[in-house]
Amino acid sequence: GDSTTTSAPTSTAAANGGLEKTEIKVVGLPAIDTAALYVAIDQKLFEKEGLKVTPQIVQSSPEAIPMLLNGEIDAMFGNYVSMFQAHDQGALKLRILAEGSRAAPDSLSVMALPDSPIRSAKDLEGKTINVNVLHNFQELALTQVLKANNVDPKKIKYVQVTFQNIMPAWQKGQIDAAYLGEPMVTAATSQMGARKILDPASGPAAEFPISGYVSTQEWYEKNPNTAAAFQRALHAAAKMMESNRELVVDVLPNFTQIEKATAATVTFPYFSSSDNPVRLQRVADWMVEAGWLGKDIDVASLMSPTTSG
Amino acid sequence: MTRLGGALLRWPLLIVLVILWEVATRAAGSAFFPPPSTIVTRMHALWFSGPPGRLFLTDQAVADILPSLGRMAGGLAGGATAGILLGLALGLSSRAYDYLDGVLQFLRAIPPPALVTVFLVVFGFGMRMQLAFIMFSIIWPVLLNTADGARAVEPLYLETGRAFRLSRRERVLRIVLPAALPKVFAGLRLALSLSLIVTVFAELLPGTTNGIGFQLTVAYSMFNLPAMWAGIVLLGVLGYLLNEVFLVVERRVLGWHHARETAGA
Amino acid sequence: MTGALAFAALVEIAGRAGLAEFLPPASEILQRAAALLFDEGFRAHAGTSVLAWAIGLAVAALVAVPLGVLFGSVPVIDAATRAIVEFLRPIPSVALIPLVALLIGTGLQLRVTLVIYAAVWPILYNTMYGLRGVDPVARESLRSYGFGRLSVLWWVSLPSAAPFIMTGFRLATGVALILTVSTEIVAGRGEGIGVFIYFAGIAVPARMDDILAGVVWVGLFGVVVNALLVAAERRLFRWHHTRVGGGS
Amino acid sequence: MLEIENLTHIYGGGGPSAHHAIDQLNLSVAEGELLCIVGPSGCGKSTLLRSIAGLITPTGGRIKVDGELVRQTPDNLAVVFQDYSRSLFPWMSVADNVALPLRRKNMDKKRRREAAAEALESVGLSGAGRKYPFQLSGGMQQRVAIARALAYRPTLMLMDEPFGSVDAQTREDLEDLVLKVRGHHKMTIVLITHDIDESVYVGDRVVVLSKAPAHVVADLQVDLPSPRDQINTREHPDFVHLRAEVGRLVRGQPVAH
Amino acid sequence: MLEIENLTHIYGGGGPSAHHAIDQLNLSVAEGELLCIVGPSGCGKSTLLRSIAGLITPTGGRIKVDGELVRQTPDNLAVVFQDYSRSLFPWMSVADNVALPLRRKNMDKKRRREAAAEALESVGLSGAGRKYPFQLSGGMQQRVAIARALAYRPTLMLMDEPFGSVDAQTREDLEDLVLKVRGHHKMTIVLITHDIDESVYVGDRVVVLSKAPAHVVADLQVDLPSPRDQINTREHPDFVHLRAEVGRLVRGQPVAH
Ligand SMILES: Nc1ncnc2c1ncn2[C@@H]1O[C@H](COP(=O)(O)OP(=O)(O)OP(=O)(O)O)[C@@H](O)[C@H]1O
Ligand SMILES: Nc1ncnc2c1ncn2[C@@H]1O[C@H](COP(=O)(O)OP(=O)(O)OP(=O)(O)O)[C@@H](O)[C@H]1O
Ligand SMILES: [Mg+2]
Ligand SMILES: [Mg+2]
Repeated sequence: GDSTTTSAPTSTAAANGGLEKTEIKVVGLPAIDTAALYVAIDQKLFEKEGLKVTPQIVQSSPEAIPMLLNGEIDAMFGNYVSMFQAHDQGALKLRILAEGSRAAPDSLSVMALPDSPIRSAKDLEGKTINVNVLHNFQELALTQVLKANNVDPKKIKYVQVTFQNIMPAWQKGQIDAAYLGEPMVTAATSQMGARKILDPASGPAAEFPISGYVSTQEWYEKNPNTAAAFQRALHAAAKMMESNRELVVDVLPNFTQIEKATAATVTFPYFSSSDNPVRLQRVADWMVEAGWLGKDIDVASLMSPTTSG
Repeated sequence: MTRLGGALLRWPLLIVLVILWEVATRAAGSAFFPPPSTIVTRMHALWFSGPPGRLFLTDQAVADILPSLGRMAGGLAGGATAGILLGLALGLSSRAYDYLDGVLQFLRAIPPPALVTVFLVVFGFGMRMQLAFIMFSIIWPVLLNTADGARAVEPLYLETGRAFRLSRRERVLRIVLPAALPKVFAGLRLALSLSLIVTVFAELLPGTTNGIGFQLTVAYSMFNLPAMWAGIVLLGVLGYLLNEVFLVVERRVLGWHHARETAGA
Repeated sequence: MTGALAFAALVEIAGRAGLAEFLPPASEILQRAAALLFDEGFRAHAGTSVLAWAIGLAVAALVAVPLGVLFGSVPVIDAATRAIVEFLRPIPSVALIPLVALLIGTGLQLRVTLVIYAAVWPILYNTMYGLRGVDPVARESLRSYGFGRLSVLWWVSLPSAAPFIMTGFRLATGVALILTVSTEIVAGRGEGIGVFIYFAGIAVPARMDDILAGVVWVGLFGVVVNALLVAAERRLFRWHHTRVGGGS
Repeated sequence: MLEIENLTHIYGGGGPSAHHAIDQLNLSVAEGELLCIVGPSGCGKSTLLRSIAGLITPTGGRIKVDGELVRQTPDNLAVVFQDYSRSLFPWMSVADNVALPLRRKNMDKKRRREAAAEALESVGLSGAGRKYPFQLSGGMQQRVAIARALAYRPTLMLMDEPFGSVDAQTREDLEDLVLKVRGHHKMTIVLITHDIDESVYVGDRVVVLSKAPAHVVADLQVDLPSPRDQINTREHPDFVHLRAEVGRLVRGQPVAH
Repeated sequence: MLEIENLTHIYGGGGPSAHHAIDQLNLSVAEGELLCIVGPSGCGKSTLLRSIAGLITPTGGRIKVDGELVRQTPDNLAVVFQDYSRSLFPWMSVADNVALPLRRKNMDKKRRREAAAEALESVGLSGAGRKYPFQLSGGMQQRVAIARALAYRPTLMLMDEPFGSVDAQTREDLEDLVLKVRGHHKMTIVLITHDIDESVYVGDRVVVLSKAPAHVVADLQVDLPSPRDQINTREHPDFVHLRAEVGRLVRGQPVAH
């Protein structure tokens, strides 16, 4: 889109004058989706913008909201569904600083064990499927895909299963099919011979936006230039990552439990190198459709124009 | 103190605090701290706006509250029984103490959330896992206090029992247990509120689909803060009510203890 | 000791029998636990947890004993506050995490606050019930010498209730430990055994050996603390233990 | 020194299990006097003592000590409880038990310890100070309780069957000890006993109570020569006469239920 | 019935705080005999009783009851403890306290209750069955403990100063009660008392113990006419003689420390 210069001299000048805040704390998640933040640090992209970013990892994004509110941190990485809900409920006035990740084909997967009778999407009706958190993006996307496949989404039973318990629960037959993300998709395929039944990031939910970097409206208004610089660095990182998998593979062990060897084989999500209100609006609209939001959200009004090249 | 006097004392402080809370939360206007009036309205809408024939309980109330109470009751009964039995064994038999104490002290320190996978593998989803989880958590105050009580029985009580050659079973049942009962009740009272807490924890376990704890987490994960607060307040109210019932039972069972204590004074 | 060995053997068999293909046998867990001892990162985690535990526990004891005395000896206060206390008690700390985090931040203070909140109760209630069990004749005999309420409390009620208060404290040490680690598992930042356990859990495949090795250390810590406290009790309350004797 | 007017006490407050223990009891004790109280078992003697000590609030009547209404425990009072073994603190050594009340007396630690040792010696327990109460025999525990009261040097001493658990010889020694201490330190003493000989031997006056609810049946002046002497006094014709009289009076009050 | 050979007991096992309570004590009691034990306070009487009851394991010597070595409590034995108030269970009504040991006796509930009521009546407490021990006076509690032992109908009854807390009249009644029960039910009784008159009045034999460590100083046969009678027996010249003798022997044993 609308580009400004990203050359080093200008940024340095911004650091001297334009930035309201040069040291910021950002919370990420121990998941591949946060990789851009670490690549940006690794590649000194923040530095180029005159920013010093201290990353911090939390277990799940809702936990970081109190931190955002009481000023412990400046920005956080969170999934849109949670963030929109928080915004809708008035828990925070959301400001999206930069898009983060979108579902890539095969980065999410509904899978069945080799000897399971489940063979097609239709077989999922009446079955129990795990999700990490109920009423979140996993359900949202799958609902759309199921509908497109002529499966009644209401006939799926979702149970919330924490990460480490998915495999045991699955193998002990507590869930019929597993809704997995990377790196578990790769692991389940190679180690357990699990079969993919459905890609939740396909059809209507293709390239489904999962999470982004957010802060509060208040913070944004106080620090517009810092926010812009932050966005630029992240977009720049995403750009680099598009063409260079190794960058991601290198940083993963820093904040996830994924080892280098595994990292090399997993499917990454898409990292957004620009912000696009249109695709994000889709998430909000689906949420309204699911009854998860009290009122419509105009996503564009929460976002800034992409300032990166 | 008369019942009436007690009631007169009990409510003013609470009412004042609630009013203060209302004022403070209104002033602060934080979504995380909705005013009590909002919470109560939400509680009413969620649970207590049902038909009169059903004691005003809504379907949601039946879905949330009853399963939780059931789990709690089951876990409490099991945990308390196990706690009393093990506590007696530990307090009375040095052999049992030698064999069990180390293991029990070890288990006592273990945070149940770290063992969810183990519980899952051993018990599977659902009621069995939840009950095991609750029992495992609430057994300790009952166990330790019972053991303490059993160990500290007035020696002359025991000697009297032995002198009259009461069987071991009778000595335990008629002397040790009643003598330890005041302490057992302290443990039970702790276990009671703990069982509510742990029930909520248990309802976060994989595979749960109903209960107050489930409602509470879903509410929070969707940032429905008034609903979350409604859950918190509901727990508080339940805890208070259960405790009142508990005290009635305690006054009956430990009548001799209280009467002796206040005699003459 | 025998019991511990038997227990370990049981876990070993369970693990080996593949009762649980996700549970490693005891020998592996113990090996891993031993290895962790030399792992600097783990030691840092452990240090943070112990710190939160110790602070929380200490504050809880300092708050709970006087409160227990107050509730136990002034029925009016007990009656006036009971509704509030009993209302607060069953509120699970998980539900409080976001609220406390918002109010006071998420660092050590969050864990400490939640530990205090949970560890106060056993000490408080054992103090209350312990005071109630004091022999009235003993209290009267000091009263008859003109000692006031506070002196009677200090010289008779507290010493007499002390062993039971100590049991409450021992309970609290366990509760505090559980709360420290659990809070870390749910919402820990940076360091702590719970954080260690959490991250072991999200590895693919989950590092059950790490989780259980962490658990072993938590459990052992609990055993050691309990043993120390029991030893202290035996010394402090020698009168109690020699008189009532008992199995232990 | 001590005045009791229309004292009434009902246990269990009017309920179905109410027990009328004391009924309209009147009594007064002069300063320095040693009053013995005898009466059937369960008649209300201990209740009377507890009321004087301010440990229970009688349901009727009033008690004055030194002209002041007893609302709480009067100053400078010591009680030897009937249930002596429970009145000792098991967590303290015997010496500490005896020394503890002296904390009220502005004594430093050393003097407290000396006073305790002295009192223990006077009751024949000089070696027992470092033991714990449970390591003593019943009679020894009773003597510790007596020593505690004596060490305190009260102006009013209430003793509830204080010599019931000691042998005859010790009992006589303790009787004489109480008489001696009373003379030295101007104590007023109220002593409950079941031993009629004892009541006449140590008492300046003997009050006989009725069966429950207790009231005063007889109030006998004992005019035996002082100092009393275990052999001569007991052979004194007045002694023989009085003890027979008290015996008759007590026996006239069959036991309470 | 009861044979004690070289009984020795040392408390506190050889440590610095060890206490030598009984030393080489020999004693035997025939079936149906009523043996009284007197001795200075703290000499070791209660220790002796506890050993017979199998409640403590003496450090030396042996005790046989009915020809069998005492390892644990012998069958059909009842004890009235010196510390009666602590030997009653506060959570049980008085009647339940008395009835509890009868569970060993294959009695149904009704008969247990009757036996308890009867025993309570015999000690003058017919109305007190439904009360709790703490609602009774000291002397009443002591009588409950006696009633409990009596209701049990033991073949060997051990009584540790059982009448110390009751008034003179009640004491005499209880003495006679014990004598009567003994006659009816062929009990062997060992009774510790500090009342020398009592020991001679109720005893078939009186054993005088030395000060600690206790051993037998004298073993006196009491040959007074049966049935005993509170007035005539006490006036009997042998009674007067014996009590003087026992008194002298006890006084010859100054108090233990
Ligand atoms: N706490 C109480 N509640 C109810 N009744 C009581 C209580 N304490 C004592 N009594 C009753 O009051 C009466 C008098 O008791 P008290 O202890 O004063 O008797 P006493 O004269 O000291 O008898 P004794 O010589 O046996 O010690 C008794 O009948 C007893 O049952
Ligand atoms: N548990 C104990 N530990 C140490 N010493 C003890 C213990 N019990 C009793 N003694 C000591 O043993 C001696 C004998 O005690 P015992 O109770 O047998 O005396 P007694 O003859 O019954 O005295 P009394 O007539 O005063 O009841 C006493 O000196 C006492 O101090
Ligand atoms: Mg009395
Ligand atoms: Mg004795």
